[in-house]
Amino acid sequence: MSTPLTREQLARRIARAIPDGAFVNLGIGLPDQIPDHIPAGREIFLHSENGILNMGPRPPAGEENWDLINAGKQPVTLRTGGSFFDSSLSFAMMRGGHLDISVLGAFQVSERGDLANWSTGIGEGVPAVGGAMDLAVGAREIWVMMEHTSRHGHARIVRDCTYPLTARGVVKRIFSNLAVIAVTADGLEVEEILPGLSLDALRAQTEAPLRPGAMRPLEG
Amino acid sequence: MSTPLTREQLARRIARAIPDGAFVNLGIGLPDQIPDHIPAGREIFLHSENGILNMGPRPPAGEENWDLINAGKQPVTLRTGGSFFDSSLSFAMMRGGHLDISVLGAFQVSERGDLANWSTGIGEGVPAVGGAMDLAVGAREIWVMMEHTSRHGHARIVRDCTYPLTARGVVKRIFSNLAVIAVTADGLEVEEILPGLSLDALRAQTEAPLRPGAMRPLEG
Amino acid sequence: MLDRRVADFAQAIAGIGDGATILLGGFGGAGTPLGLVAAVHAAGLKDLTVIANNGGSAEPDLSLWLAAGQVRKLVCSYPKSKLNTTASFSELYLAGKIELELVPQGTLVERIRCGGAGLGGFYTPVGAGTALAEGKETRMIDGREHVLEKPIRADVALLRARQADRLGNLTYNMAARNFAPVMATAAELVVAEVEEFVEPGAIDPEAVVTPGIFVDRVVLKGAPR
Amino acid sequence: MLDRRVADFAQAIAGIGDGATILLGGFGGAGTPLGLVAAVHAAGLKDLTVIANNGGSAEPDLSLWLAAGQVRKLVCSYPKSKLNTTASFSELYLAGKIELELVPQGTLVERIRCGGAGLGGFYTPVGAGTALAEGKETRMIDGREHVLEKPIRADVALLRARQADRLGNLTYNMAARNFAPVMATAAELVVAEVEEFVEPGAIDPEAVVTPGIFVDRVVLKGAPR
Repeated sequence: MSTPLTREQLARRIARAIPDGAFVNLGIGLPDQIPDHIPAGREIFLHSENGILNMGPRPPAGEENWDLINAGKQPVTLRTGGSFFDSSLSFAMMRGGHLDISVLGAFQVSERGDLANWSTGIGEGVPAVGGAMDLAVGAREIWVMMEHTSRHGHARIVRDCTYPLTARGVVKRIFSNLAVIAVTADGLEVEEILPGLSLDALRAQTEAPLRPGAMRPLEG
Repeated sequence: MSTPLTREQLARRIARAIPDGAFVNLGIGLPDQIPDHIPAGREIFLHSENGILNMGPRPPAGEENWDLINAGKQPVTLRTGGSFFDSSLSFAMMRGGHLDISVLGAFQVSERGDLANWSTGIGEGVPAVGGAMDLAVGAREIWVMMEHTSRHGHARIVRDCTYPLTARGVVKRIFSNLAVIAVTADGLEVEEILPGLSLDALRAQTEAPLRPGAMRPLEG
Repeated sequence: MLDRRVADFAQAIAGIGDGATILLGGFGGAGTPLGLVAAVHAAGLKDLTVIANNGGSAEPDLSLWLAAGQVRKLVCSYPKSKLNTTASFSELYLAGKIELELVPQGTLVERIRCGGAGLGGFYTPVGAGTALAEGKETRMIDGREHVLEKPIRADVALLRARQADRLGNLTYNMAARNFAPVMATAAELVVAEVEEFVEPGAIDPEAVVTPGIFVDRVVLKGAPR
Repeated sequence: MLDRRVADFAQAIAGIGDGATILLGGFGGAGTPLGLVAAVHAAGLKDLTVIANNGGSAEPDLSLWLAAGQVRKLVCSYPKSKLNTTASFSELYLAGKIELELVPQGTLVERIRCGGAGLGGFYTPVGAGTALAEGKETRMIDGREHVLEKPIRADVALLRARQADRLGNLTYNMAARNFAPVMATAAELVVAEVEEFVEPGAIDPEAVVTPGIFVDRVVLKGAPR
């Protein structure tokens, strides 16, 4: 069996899935790495919810401008043809369905596409939501990028989220380090699976029922 | 008795009442003439609901720009320090209470400050409201500029508007060709009256009850 | 490479069908996309629902569609015009040949913004207690009556702008801006007729009014019909 | 002659009292008006309700007020910060010394816009079915659950901008724009700390982001404290 995808391989897999010309918002955390892997010749437009469209990579050291940061508060650049706007228009872009894809990290995804990615529940200290709920409701397609199971080996693809919900029924596709899974009206369908990993072995690490779909080999 | 104010004199009276530095929207029709009479040295900022702040006078013939028109679709100019914005922000300025004064024409005003200025009722043909209702609800002070009675001699300051309402309880002050009347919690109060015109004679042309207030002479 | 530019008006309006709901930019003549209006007229599209601030004038604007009987319903704040000449909105309306939904101007633009911003509705004090609130849900908020207004979205937005780059970033010309930036957010297909094409980056990123994400096609004002 | 410019930070914050509700601009460090924050800190204002996207960091930002016990309540989307150092929001919150109203970021800015635009509330799909909608009225609209959200207005807005003229027209600097143009519409007293004063007309009328009608005072970033 192949080893599970590294984070970099997973970022590369997702980068390949983003079509040319797409407007995309990448959540804070894991999805950060995706832009480094966009295939050559493909033009992707990155949105940042603090009011940037066509965001570019981090500038070289010493050239940071702290008025030009992304939603994770890291310095970025603006690509030619980019624009700045206020938070109101920025969130109108999301909620209004103007973004093609949003790629988010997650703690849990349910078989119906419910998403839990903002809080691990009561007792964790200070709650904070940022733009997580807005993003989850807004883009035309919500993709989740996550490790298939938690650090402690618990399933993250579940029948019902036990963590506080971010939004109900929004996730369209899950990219994990073991599989690519589509959320359909009939439940979860395995589109890609790690070469050499059996469907039963994948099911053993997944709480929600999985149906075999295309079952193509997952490549990083 | 002095003759009733001409339209020009009425415009001059209102122009004097607008404080220095005020942000003002002037309705289409009678209020159009007010800017010509702003006292020297006073700076007034005119708002036009189609997205202009600090609007200037009509340009000389031959210099009209048909992308720079006022709400009455007449060519205007932009004064130094003016700005353009979309209709959404323009109406937010109104409804949000950011304009100091709006001076509107009217068919009728009630003793409680109800305003009827957009329609003379069913059977008049095609209805049209434009920004009338937005303006009537929005500015901090709504002033009405009108002839005291209709062309047919009917009272326009009434107990209850018989024409379709524009907004309820919004008018603060009525400037007519006979008097300046404040709308107070206790009803209508005559602040200024045409020299030589008795309160009883004014009452005879007014359906709503009038209380004497300062009763200063009305001067054009 | 993303390129929103199209070469002629036929391409600019391609795919718009009979029965379409169209957001039409402009306040009076300022901001009306006359080339796009002419193209839709020439295409003979029928049964249109048009959302626009005005009801057409003596110009070859919405009046063209009205005269040709292309419009089923108008959603509008000010359908009257002193400049109406032939087969005007007034004639059609009084003859019962067109439906009218009259909306206060600020409520009209706010309803379009509401649609474009993915919201479900809003409460406004404008119109409360008037004939234009009849049949609408109302609610007292902080002692003041408010009317519940619903979002407006459309199949198409036809707009006029000043500059566009290939990404669809737009600027406008003075008071011709009016409804356009909001209408650009609220339609499935957004087409702008522009005075000038510029290179990406030529518009200051701080001065882009409509970011290209909202725009599908841009066509030069002088392009072939 | 209208002149919004004030000479120092004491004048900039004059009249703000204990118990004030303050809209504080900025997203992370971008757009936080550090001079105004320092002035409010130095003035020792107490019992403040602060509406801001973030809860302060290691910078001399909102953290200053939090450490000095000046804040009674925070309305915020992201109060946590990895950069929190001393007497952070987290400490106060976990000790029960501060009240928190957590609001999704897009809903936060929309509520402020709603207040500034004179509307009574709006329905949004964001937050529906989550803990942040608990206790809020909901409604099905087109088959989708929506939450009723209320407008936010404040006594004061403290903002950072790039350029200002004497009329209060403002431009911003890149992503430091964020909440400021909306916050400028929703407070009784709007104060902007700016990098530069310019003559009226120096800012392109098409590129004014916040028209001066919304602004009460502007102060230079480097003005005397």
